[in-house]
Amino acid sequence: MSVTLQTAPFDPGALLTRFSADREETGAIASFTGLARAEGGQTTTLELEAYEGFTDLEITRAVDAAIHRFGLQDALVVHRIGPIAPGEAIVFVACAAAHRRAAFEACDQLMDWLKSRAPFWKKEHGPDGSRWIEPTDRDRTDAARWDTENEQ
Amino acid sequence: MSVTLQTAPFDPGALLTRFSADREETGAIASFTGLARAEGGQTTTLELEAYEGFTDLEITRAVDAAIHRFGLQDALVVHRIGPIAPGEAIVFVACAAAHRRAAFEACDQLMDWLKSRAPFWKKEHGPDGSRWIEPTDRDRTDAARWDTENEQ
Amino acid sequence: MARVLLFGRFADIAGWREKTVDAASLSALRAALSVDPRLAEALDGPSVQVAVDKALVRADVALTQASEVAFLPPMSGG
Amino acid sequence: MARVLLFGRFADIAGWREKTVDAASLSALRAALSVDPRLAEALDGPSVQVAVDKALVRADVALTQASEVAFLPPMSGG
Repeated sequence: MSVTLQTAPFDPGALLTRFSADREETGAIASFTGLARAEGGQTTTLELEAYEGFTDLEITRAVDAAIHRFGLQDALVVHRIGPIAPGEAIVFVACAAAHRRAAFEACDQLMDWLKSRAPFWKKEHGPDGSRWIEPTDRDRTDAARWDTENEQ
Repeated sequence: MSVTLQTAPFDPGALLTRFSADREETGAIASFTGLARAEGGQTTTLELEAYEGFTDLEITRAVDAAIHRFGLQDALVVHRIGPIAPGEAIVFVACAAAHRRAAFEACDQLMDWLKSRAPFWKKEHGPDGSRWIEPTDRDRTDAARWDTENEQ
Repeated sequence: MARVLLFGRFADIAGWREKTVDAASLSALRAALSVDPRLAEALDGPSVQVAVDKALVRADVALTQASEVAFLPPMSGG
Repeated sequence: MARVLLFGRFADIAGWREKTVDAASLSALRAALSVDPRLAEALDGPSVQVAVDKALVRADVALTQASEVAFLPPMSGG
């Protein structure tokens, strides 16, 4: 299991190559790559702020919980912080399991959590100025799909 | 959109690198990599047979349908045929969309279709001999989740 | 005369994967193939599909010399 | 004396991201920060979370010289 916050751009394919190597009993790897959209020129830069030592720990807890909940063999999260240009990867999540249902559901649940509850603060810079972004209602209802009575 | 059947091994990461390049308005890429499992030594080789000119056309139709159903920007399927060793990739599916829900659902649906309804014939070779594989009940019920009254 | 293709376990049962058979229709072709009773029984099984010129057919169809007939056992999925 | 960290729009409002403030408790720290009324109002807003030494706190807590207090606006997600 690995969680990384980094300011440098990354290639999601290179991460998937390493994550999928030497797996004799993994039947399924689901991955998700989130890219910064240009929004037709409305977003020139996305800027992500994290609280180092806190944000990474919260993500690690969420990944640990997903590993246990879905019975994953392994999981990887890489998340950019700092300024991000359109077309660049913001986040990469990969989940390895024996069978595909667990891998898909874990990846989907982790992304919903990351998009709505992970401690990041996100600013969009565009030709009309800058604004802080909050999760959309859709992000919140997507994340709530995974809530159970046993969890907060 | 691209559908490929090939006997040569492939690196899913290299496919994801190419698929995710130069996308200024794609917010989300969901991918799935299916790997051959060793099953603790019970499977030494997986052998996949396709009907060329038929299997690839059926997959192309399924991908086209997913593009329209989920509003994808792009999709890619690469599928191995012939003998496959444990740990090697059997299938790679990637779906690009503006938002993550569409990308995840399309990738999930395409995999369910590929695992239960795509025209492949699959033989497992192991120390105890060879046997032909058919979709599991779980594969069939997973695929049926996506059936609608408007489709067959 | 049609080119006949067998897939999956049908090829194992018959001992061949491809053969040219003299038959003017799909039903005549099935009759010709029934010289091998194990193959004939397998081809009559449930969930077996038949493609003529790469399109699935459910009824009897006429065959020409250029026809390609494929017998497809229940699909394994990928 | 606690090290205070502001994140997201709180840093924009205050004009600083990090500052050392003399306060023996979280409530005393909030009182000290209220010299900037716009910041004080923002820190009192809904969904604001406070972490002391990287753990979220909901009640008042004592602070030491080594304490790190972070004010976290509603999270954006990644």
